[in-house]
Parts: sequence; structure tokens; C-alpha cells
Amino acid sequence: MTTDLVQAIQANLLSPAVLFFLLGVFATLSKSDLKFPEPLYLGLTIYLLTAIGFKGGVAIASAGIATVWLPALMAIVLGTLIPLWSYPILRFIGRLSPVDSAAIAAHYGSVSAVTFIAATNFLQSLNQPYEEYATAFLAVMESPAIIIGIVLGKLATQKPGESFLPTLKVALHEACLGRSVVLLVGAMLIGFLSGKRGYDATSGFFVAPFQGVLALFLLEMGMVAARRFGDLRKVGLFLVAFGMLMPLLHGSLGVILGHAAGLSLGGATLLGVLAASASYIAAPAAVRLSLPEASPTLYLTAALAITFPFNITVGLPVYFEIAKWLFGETP
Amino acid sequence: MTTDLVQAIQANLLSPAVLFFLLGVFATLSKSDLKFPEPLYLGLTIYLLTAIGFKGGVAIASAGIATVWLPALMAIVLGTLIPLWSYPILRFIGRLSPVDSAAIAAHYGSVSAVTFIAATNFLQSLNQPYEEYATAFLAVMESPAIIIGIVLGKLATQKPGESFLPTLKVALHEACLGRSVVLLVGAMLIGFLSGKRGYDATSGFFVAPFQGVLALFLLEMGMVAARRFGDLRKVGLFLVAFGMLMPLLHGSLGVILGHAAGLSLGGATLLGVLAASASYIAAPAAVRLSLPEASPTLYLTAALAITFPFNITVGLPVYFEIAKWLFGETP
Amino acid sequence: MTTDLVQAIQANLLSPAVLFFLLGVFATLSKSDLKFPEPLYLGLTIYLLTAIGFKGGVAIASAGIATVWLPALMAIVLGTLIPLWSYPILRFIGRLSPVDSAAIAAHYGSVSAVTFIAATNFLQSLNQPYEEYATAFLAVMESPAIIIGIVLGKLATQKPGESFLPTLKVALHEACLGRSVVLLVGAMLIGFLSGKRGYDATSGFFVAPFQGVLALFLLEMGMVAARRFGDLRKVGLFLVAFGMLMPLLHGSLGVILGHAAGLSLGGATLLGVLAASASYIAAPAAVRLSLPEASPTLYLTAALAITFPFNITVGLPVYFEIAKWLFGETP
Amino acid sequence: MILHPMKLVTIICEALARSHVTALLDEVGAHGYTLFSVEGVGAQGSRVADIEEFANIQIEVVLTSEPALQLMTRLERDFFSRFAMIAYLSDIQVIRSQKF
Amino acid sequence: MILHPMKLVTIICEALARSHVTALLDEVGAHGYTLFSVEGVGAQGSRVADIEEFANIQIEVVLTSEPALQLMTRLERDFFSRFAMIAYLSDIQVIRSQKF
Amino acid sequence: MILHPMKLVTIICEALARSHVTALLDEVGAHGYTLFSVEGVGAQGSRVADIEEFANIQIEVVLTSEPALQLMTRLERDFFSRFAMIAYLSDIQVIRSQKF
Ligand SMILES: Nc1ncnc2c1ncn2[C@@H]1O[C@H](COP(=O)(O)O)[C@@H](O)[C@H]1O
Ligand SMILES: Nc1ncnc2c1ncn2[C@@H]1O[C@H](COP(=O)(O)O)[C@@H](O)[C@H]1O
Ligand SMILES: Nc1ncnc2c1ncn2[C@@H]1O[C@H](COP(=O)(O)O)[C@@H](O)[C@H]1O
Ligand code: NA
Ligand code: NA
Ligand code: NA
Repeated sequence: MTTDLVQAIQANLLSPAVLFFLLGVFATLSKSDLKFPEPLYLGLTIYLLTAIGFKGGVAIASAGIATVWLPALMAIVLGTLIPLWSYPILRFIGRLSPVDSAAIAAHYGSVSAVTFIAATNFLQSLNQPYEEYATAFLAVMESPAIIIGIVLGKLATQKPGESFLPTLKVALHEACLGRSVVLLVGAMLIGFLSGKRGYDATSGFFVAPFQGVLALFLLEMGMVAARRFGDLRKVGLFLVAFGMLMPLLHGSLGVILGHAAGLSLGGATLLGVLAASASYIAAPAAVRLSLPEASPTLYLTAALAITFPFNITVGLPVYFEIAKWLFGETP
Repeated sequence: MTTDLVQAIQANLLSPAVLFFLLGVFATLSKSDLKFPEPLYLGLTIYLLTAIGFKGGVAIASAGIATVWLPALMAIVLGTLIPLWSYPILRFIGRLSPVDSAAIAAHYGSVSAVTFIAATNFLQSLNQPYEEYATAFLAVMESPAIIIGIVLGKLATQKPGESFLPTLKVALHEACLGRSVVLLVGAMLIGFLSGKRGYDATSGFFVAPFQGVLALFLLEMGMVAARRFGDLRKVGLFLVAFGMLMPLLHGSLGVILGHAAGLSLGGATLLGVLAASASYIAAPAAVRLSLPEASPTLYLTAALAITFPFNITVGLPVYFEIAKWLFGETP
Repeated sequence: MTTDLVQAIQANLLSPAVLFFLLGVFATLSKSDLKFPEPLYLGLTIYLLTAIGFKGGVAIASAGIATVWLPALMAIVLGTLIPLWSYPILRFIGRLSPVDSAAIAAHYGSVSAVTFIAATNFLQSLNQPYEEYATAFLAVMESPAIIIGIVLGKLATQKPGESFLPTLKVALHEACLGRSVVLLVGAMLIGFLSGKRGYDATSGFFVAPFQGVLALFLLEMGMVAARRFGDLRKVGLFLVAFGMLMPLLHGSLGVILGHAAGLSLGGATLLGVLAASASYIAAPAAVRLSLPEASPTLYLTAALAITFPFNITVGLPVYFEIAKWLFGETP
Repeated sequence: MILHPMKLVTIICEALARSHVTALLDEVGAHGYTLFSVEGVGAQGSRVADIEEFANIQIEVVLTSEPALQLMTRLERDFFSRFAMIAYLSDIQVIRSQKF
Repeated sequence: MILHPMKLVTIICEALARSHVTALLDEVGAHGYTLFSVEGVGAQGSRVADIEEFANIQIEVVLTSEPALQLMTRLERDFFSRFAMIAYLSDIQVIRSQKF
Repeated sequence: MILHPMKLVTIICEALARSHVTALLDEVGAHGYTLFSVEGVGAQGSRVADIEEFANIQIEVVLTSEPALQLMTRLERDFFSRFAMIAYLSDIQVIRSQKF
């Protein structure tokens, strides 16, 4: 399995998507003046989320809800539990403050859509089939962990007599009606309702250019992640280790649960990737507003500068090899 | 015909384009933070107008001017007449002020490019052929009604001894060299000149992704329209009725004229859609500058929050059923 | 050859790309309010540079470095020499100041990526094959002339005892890590590393819509160029002649060198186009910072308002006819 | 270095007024101006910055005292009732007084 | 034409504070405000304007003296420690004093 | 609440001057700055905001009096003749004087 793994990592590192990511890292580190203005970033995000959501919805319609609900439930459970064990690890092994521990736990329980999209791309490049409806797991895993993490953090910082319901309401609104949720869930519903016919009409836009757009977007994400590399020194060794070991743990758990829920090799890999990924857009936005005492340097650096690049470059092939091993595809 | 109509409306409501429009409406009403920044809106507009113009030009070249001029002339006549009967209805039945009546009349005589594009999309999804050169009608119908409406409004607000020629010159410049006219007519000329060869070279951009881009754009337009829903209370019941009944009248007229001019079932439907649609970009811009006394709340709400959503969701299938009935395709 | 040339120019003028360019010129001259906001311009640039770079890199991988190095070296030599003879012509025939002469020389030795891309488009529309790896020449020709020109200018304006090393360092950074170099060379490396497999995965984005995107981008470039037409009066007849005759000279030289280096008819044309083109983004940025005494009106007007439109409309077919004549394809 | 007093006039208005305002700036003799897109909320509703035609712009002009007052007067007379718009004047200091 | 003294409060802060700040503007009785995206460098690092959630906004509000001071006080009390933010007050002059 | 007087320096210049200006801000000891893209018309022609290299930026810096004057002096000495640029100084008031 070791040589397989090394080869898989090598192959992943030579895919256009990952290479563009590394080019973005290089552009930032070399102080090039390359940049993506906000509307371009937003345009690419809107495209990627609606495309993945739409295709997922079409897939749910063709697979039937009966097939999707069980693994989706498992995904929710996983997303809910991850912050519960991440919190004590951060708090007692990492010796971080209660509110920082809660904030980081929220990020690791939630998910990164871009990592998920990169994973579907990765599987496609290997001609590995997967359940297209896995997008549903992405949709349902985004919010629960954020809510849990914020509750944990509020409990930790609560002054006597103070109610935290108002903050929770803000966080819930953010978690359920934030831009990315509306786009992803909305597009999924649209795909579900318009089905194969709608898919055929729009595939020249939502399907054909998708992988190339992702590559270009990862160029930007490489720049975004690299801008935070300077903060790596500030966060300490513990968090660096946490940002790479927890994904391995969560990734394995996700693969195992996916297997148990009857997903295929590809689908289980995707559930592993979701569990392993850490949110760096939705979670920071909600946490910034609900737990202002938590340090953005810690949670953003962990999610964006450690876990995200780790998953994109090394994590994806690792989770896939774990899945292959579990599914007995490697001797 | 009733069940046909209900089915046609249902089918239209389940197309990706309309569903994305409704998602946009939902995003605004639920106060989600989703938004399209100006450059993205502009980029999509530029794409849609050049694509539809270019394809129309290629079609004119292949059909020959001899085929196009008669229905195009009818389109101009229709666009010129609509404000002339809309004005007295608004003024004497709706009891609106002269300048507001003139302003609204200008909007309903002019056309909405997005509604037209959505109509071509609608016909394509039904595999209903249509004259691709119908884009020419879109191009020639944009300006005349705006000029007529502004003249009506100027006559109504004119102080003795004051000349309105300067304002008219500004309005003419706006109506003939405004962004959308330049893009549409320019691209049409380019399509006409570069023909099939140019079409083949650029169809990977102007044709293949077109329907998907339109869907995404309607997401934004749903948000734009819904932002005006709050003004519905201010405009009164008359204008709400006007915004749905006049399109039905104009749509029928357009279909009949298209039939008379020898257009196919699809082409007549498109002429109906154009007559039924109300301008919400070009007309407001020209009217705002030339008739500053007219209330934007009235004309924008009517065109954008009533007629536009009505046409996209219900109007398109209705005009098509009317055309089918006229062409004798339904028993 | 004369009728061939006239026909070739006519055909080029009727291609969508050139027609969109002319539409942009018209939009500016007629004071239409059409404009491309910065993020849209940037998005199109990023797309065009990464697409052309990526495809070039794939082509280098398949042709092998052994094939590419000799013509690439010739391209560098040409780029280095052009400013050396352009300087005395500008200085002594044009009687421009030393620093203006150096600045303009830098622009004409460097290259215009958009002109190059338009040239590949032009060859494709004629079904004329060319070495896809010619993008490598574009990449290596951008910087040398800028450095040479800046050194010439610094020598001319140097006060005794002053060192110009710091400015040169800034210029070098700009020339080697500027946005366009990073994108082009980076994407080329990515294409080289990910090869055919990466190409197939992303061709729905980097290949299929390419020609259409270029057409739209030339619409913007037509506006940008036309905005400078007002300065044509300020620059004098000499510079107008320089901006059209030097491209003819450099274009012929490039074609001859390409022929000598064993390139095909299409490849030699491309080397001619590169030599003939003048930089209007990278060179102005570097020169503005390093030679602030040089007049932007002179170098920008020459490169952007004279040479760029000349090459796009007339130059491309001319260099191609020269190449055909040299390769003995026309009797 | 001597600093010279100068006036800054800031105009925030619907984008459709643009050409009218810049024509007025010419008329009162401004030597230049600076302009950018903004979102805004005011008496005439909220303007989101997605459709240029419905958006706001902010225009900043540096002027000497007299043309600045003239500009404010003209804005009040010809613009305030016609367009969604606010304008205000502030005191600033510049080095090159002859430039404005 | 008479010019009336008025206050301009300028707030530059991380975009995530947006809804909180505009709610406060309502509270102190502002009749409108103007808003746009900016890049910035400050004590809490540099904010590049590519991802909206990590970017900065600049908010400008014209107010009479009392609510302006109230706004500044509230910003200090509830916002400065919580968000990356600066705020400053300046003197301006307007024509239609009743509008603000 | 006490308000402390402070200076605001506003610089509007061609985007190519950006790195030079921010280096100067560091030199005079500014603790931060705010920056955004603008269109502009001035003595050196009109700058449309489509190609970044040919566009304008507006930079705003809050400073105490001395470094503000130093900044203006340096801008005049090293920048005004080299770049399309204007700069002006205004009086503002802030709460946290130690921040600037
Ligand atoms: N009090 C205010 N402070 C700052 N900006 C304002 C204020 N009132 C109005 N504005 C701006 O001026 C524009 C037009 O105002 P109005 O005519 O009141 O709708 C608004 O969209 C805002 O951008
Ligand atoms: N001295 C300053 N002058 C101008 N803007 C500043 C200054 N300090 C901070 N800012 C702006 O305020 C934002 C937040 O500041 P901070 O909380 O210090 O990070 C920065 O990103 C800048 O946009
Ligand atoms: N009087 C003025 N008021 C406001 N902005 C100005 C003024 N003059 C120049 N500017 C701005 O400063 C930039 C450079 O000015 P200039 O060097 O005169 O071309 C212009 O593009 C405008 O954005
Ligand atoms: Na996770
Ligand atoms: Na109409
Ligand atoms: Na050259």
C-alpha cells in the first residue's frame, strides 16, 4: 500500500487543479502582484456551488430519496459529533482557551465545499465512479457543527444571568441562510425538480467547463491560503499537528461510516473528505459574529493555511487509499 | 386548451431558468446575504446580449434581409403604437398624472431583452423551432416607444415657450447608443458579416453555455425583482392589474401580427413576448433623465416587480398556447 | 501576391474577433456608455493567459524541449536586439529625447500577448497548422527588451555618481514576477507537467470557449485603444509612421528567423507577429516606475493606439502572406 | 512647506446623474474630480450596487472657495429635487494651491 | 444660500460587522448612509479585497452633532474591542439641514 | 468620551504608484491605511477604471499632526512631479488617540 500511496500522491500533485493551487501559493510567496478581485472570486464561487448543487440534485432525483437518506443521516451525525471530541482535545491537550477550542471545533465539524469539489475532480481524473448525490452530504454537514461549536463557546464565556439565545438566532440565520447554503441547497432543489431534462439543457455550462473553472479557482485559493502562512508561527506546533492529524482521523471515520452506510468506494471517499475538511468561509463568518472573543488567527490559520492545503495535496489520495484498502481493492 | 395551459405553465415553472429566478426571489425575501456584484451582473449582461445578437445576425444573413424586413417593420409599428393606447388607459382609467402615464407607456412599448432570451430558452426546451432572426425584432423595438413616451411626457409637462428638443436629443442618444443597443445591434452586425464561419469558430462560447448562463442570470434577476416587491403596496391595485392584463393584450396582438407577417408558430410567439414585455433597464435610464418628474417607484415597480415575473413564470406558456391555438395546432 | 494580400486582409476584417475590436472602437468614438469594469477585464485576462499558457505547456511536453529551445533562443535574441536598433532610430531620426527613445524601444522589443493570441486565432480560422509551443516564445520575449530599454534610459538620464541598480532591481522584479509573467509561465509549467491527461480534463474550459472569449475581450481592447486616439495628434507624424513601419520590419525579420530555425509556416508567422507586436501592459508598468521622466503619452499611444490596431487588422494577414511567400507557397 | 486652504465638495448621487454632474463641474471650472461606485441608503430607498443604472456614485472635487460655493448653489437649484443626491462641503489643505 | 454645519462620521471596519453597524445607525437615528468596499492595513493585519467575508468596508454617515457623538460613544463601547475597526468624526457643511 | 484631534491625509494617484506610496507611509510611521480603486479626471487626463495598470487609487491615512506634515512634505518632494497625484490634509477627531 505504501508505494500505491506515494504514487497516488504524486499523481494528485501533477493534476492541473493542484498545480494551479501551488501556483497560487507561489504567486503570494514571491510577492507577485497577481490578485483576483472580489467580484471574480464571488462569480467563481457562485458558479461552483450552483453547478455542484444542481448536479447533486439531479442525482438525488434519479437515485431516489430512499437511497440518500441513510448516508445523509450518518453525515449529519458525524458532523455533530466531531466538535464534541475536538473540543476536549483542543482544550486539554492543546491547552487553548475554552472559546478558542469551541471555535476551532466548529470549523472542523463543518465542511469545505472547495475541498469536496476538488475531491470529485480527483475521483473523476481516476475514472473512479461515485454517488453524484454525495453533494447532499456536503449540504447537510455545513451547519450542525457550527451550531454545536457556538453553543459550546457560549457556555464557556457565559456570564451569569445572560441569555445566549439572541446570538444563537443570529448564528442559525447565518448557518441556514448564508450565501453558500442558499446557493448549494437551492441549486440542489432546482436540479431535483428539473431533472435530466434540465441537466441536458444546461450541461454546456454546468458540466463541460467545470473542471477547468475549479483549476482556476484553486489558483486563487492558493493565494488566499498562502497569505496566512505568515501566521503559522503564531499558532504553535500543537495546532499545526492538529490540522493534519485530525483530518486523517476524521477522514478514516468518514470512509468507514460511508462503507457501513452502503456507499461505493468513491462515495465513501467523499464522505471521508467531508469529515476531514474544515470550513473556512461559513464557519469563520458565523463564529466571528457569535464568538467575537475567539481569535481568528487561530481558527482561520488552522482551517485555511494548514488543513485546506494538506487535504488538497496529500489528504485526497490518502483517504482514497484508505477506502480502497477498506473495500478490499488492494491486496 | 385549459389543461394544456396548466400543464404548459407547470412545465415552465419546473425549468432550471424559472427555478433559478424563484430561488433569487426567495434569497431576497429571506434576507439572505447572497448578492451579485456589479461587474458580475455587467459581465453576464454583456455575454447574453452579444450572444443573442451574434446568433441573430448569423440567422439574418442566412435568411436574407428580404425575409426579415416585413415582420421587423410590424414589430416597429407595434412598439410605436403600444404607448399611444397605453397612455390614455393609464391617464383616464388609472387616473395617473400625465407624466407618470407617459413614462409607464414608454416602458410597455419598449422591450425586455431578458424576457426575450428566456422565451427563446423556453421554446428550445420544447424543441419548438423559431426564426433565429427574431432578435432583429428585439433590436428594433427597444427605442421607438421610449421616444414616443418621452415626447408624450414632455408635451404634458411643457411650460410655455420652453423647447424640449435638447432633452429629446439626450433621450435619442441614450436610446440609440446606450450600452444595450450598441452590444445587441453591434453583435448582430458582426454575426451578419462573419456568418456561418464565424458562428462555428465561436459556438463553444456563444452557444454551448448559453442556457446555463441565462439560468444563473435569472437568479440575479429574481433578487432584483424581489427587492421591489415592497413597493407593490405603494403603486395601487390598478397598476398591478395593468402590469398583468396589458401583457396579455399585447402578447395576443404580437402573436396575431406575427402570424399575419408569415412567421412560424415559434416566431409569432416571440413577437408576442416582445410586445408583452416591458423594459426595465433602457427605458428607466432614458425616462429618469428626460422626465425627472415621473415617479420611478411607479414605472420600475410595474415593469420589474409585476410584468417581468409575470411573463417569466406565466406569460411565456400563455403566449405560446395562444399561438398554438391561432396556428390551429390544438383542436 | 497583391490580390492575395487584399483578400487576406478582407477575410481578417470579417472575422468575429476583429469585428468585435472595431465595435469597441466605435463604442468609444460614439461616446456610448459601454464599459468593462476592472474585475471583468482582469477575469478575461487571467482566462486568456492561463489558457494559452496551459495549451502551450502541453504542446512543449509533447514536442520535447529539444525541439523548442533553438527557436526560443532566436526569439530571445530578437527581443534583445530590437530595442538596440529602435533606440537610434527614435533618437536620431525621430529626434525624441533619450529617455523617450529608450522607453519606446523597450515597448517594441517586448511583446503583446493579446496580439499573439489573436494571431493563433487568425491561423486557426484559416486551418493553418502552427507549433502550439510557440507560446514559449511569447513567454521568453516579454522581459529582455524591457530590461534593455530601461538600462538604455537609465544611462541616458543618469546623474554622475548615481547608481541605477535599485531601479533595475524593481524593474527586474516587475518584469519577472509581474502578473502576466506569473500566469503565463505558471500555466505553461502546469500544462507541461500535467500533459495530455490534464488537457483532456480541462479542455471544456481552456479550449472550447477560447475563441469566443477572445472576441469579447477584443471588444474591450477596441475601447481601450480608441480612448487613446485623441492623443494621436500629440505624438507627431514620425511616431505614427514608426508604429506601422517598424512592425512590418520586425514582422519580416521574425518570419525569416522562424524559417531559419525550422519552424513551420504557421510558427514562423507567429514569431513574426511577436516581433512586430509592442507591449502595452507589462512594458508601460515597468517603464512608468523605472523611467518616470519618459512620457506615457508617447509610448502608450504608439503601442496601444497605433501598433496594436494596425497589427490586429492589417498586420496579421501581412505577416502571414510574407511567410507564405518565403515558404514558397505562393507562386 | 506651506499648506493652502481649499474646499472639498463631496457629492453622493444616483449613477444616472453622472453626466449631468460632471458637466456642471466643468461649468464651475473644476480642474479634475474623482469618482467611484457606492451603495447607499437614503430618503429615496436603498441602492444596492449590482445594476449600474440603479446604483450610486460618490464624486469628490477639490476647489477654491468661490467655485465650491457656486457648485453647491447650482446643485441645490438644479439637482436636489431631481435626483437622489446629497452634497457636502469640507475644509481641506493642499500644497499646490495653483493646481485647483 | 446658507450652509449649515453638520458632522460626518466615517467608519472603516471588517465587512462582517456590517449588519451590526447599520443596525446601530438606525438606532441613533441616521437618515441614510453610504457604503463601499475597501482594502486596508491596520493593527489586525492586512485585508485584501478578494473574499468579501475577510474584507473591509467604509461607511460614511452625515448627522447632526448630537447623534454623531452618540454614535461615536456606542462604537467605542460595543464595537472597538470586538471588530477590526476605526472611526472618525469631521466637520462638514450642507445646504438642506433638515435632511440629516 | 473625549475626542482627540487627528489628521487625515487623502492621496489620489495612479495605481502604479501604490507600492511607492505605501512604502512612504511605513517610513513616516503610519499605523495603518485604507485603499480603494477610483476613476478620475485631472491634469494628466482621464483614468477609466478598467485596466488596473492605468487606473487610480485613493489612499486614506489617519495620523497625528507631525507625521502627517512629514508625509505631505515627502509627497511634494518625491512624488508630485513623478506621478499623476493629488493629496490633501483634513482635520478629524478620534476616540482612541493612541491608535494612530
Ligand atoms: N445621512 C446620510 N449620510 C450619508 N449618506 C447619505 C445620507 N443620506 C443619503 N445618503 C446617500 O445619498 C444617496 C441619495 O440619498 P437620498 O436622496 O436621500 O435617497 C443615498 O443612497 C446615500 O448613498
Ligand atoms: N491609521 C489608519 N489610517 C487609515 N485607515 C486605517 C488606519 N488604521 C486602520 N485603518 C483601517 O481600519 C481597518 C481596521 O483597523 P485595525 O482594527 O487596526 O486592523 C484597517 O484594515 C484599515 O482599513
Ligand atoms: N480637483 C480635483 N478634485 C478631485 N480629484 C482630483 C482633482 N484633480 C485631480 N484629481 C484626481 O487626481 C488624479 C490625478 O490628477 P492629475 O495628476 O491632475 O491627473 C486624477 O485622476 C483625479 O482622480
Ligand atoms: Na469536517
Ligand atoms: Na413591450
Ligand atoms: Na515586439
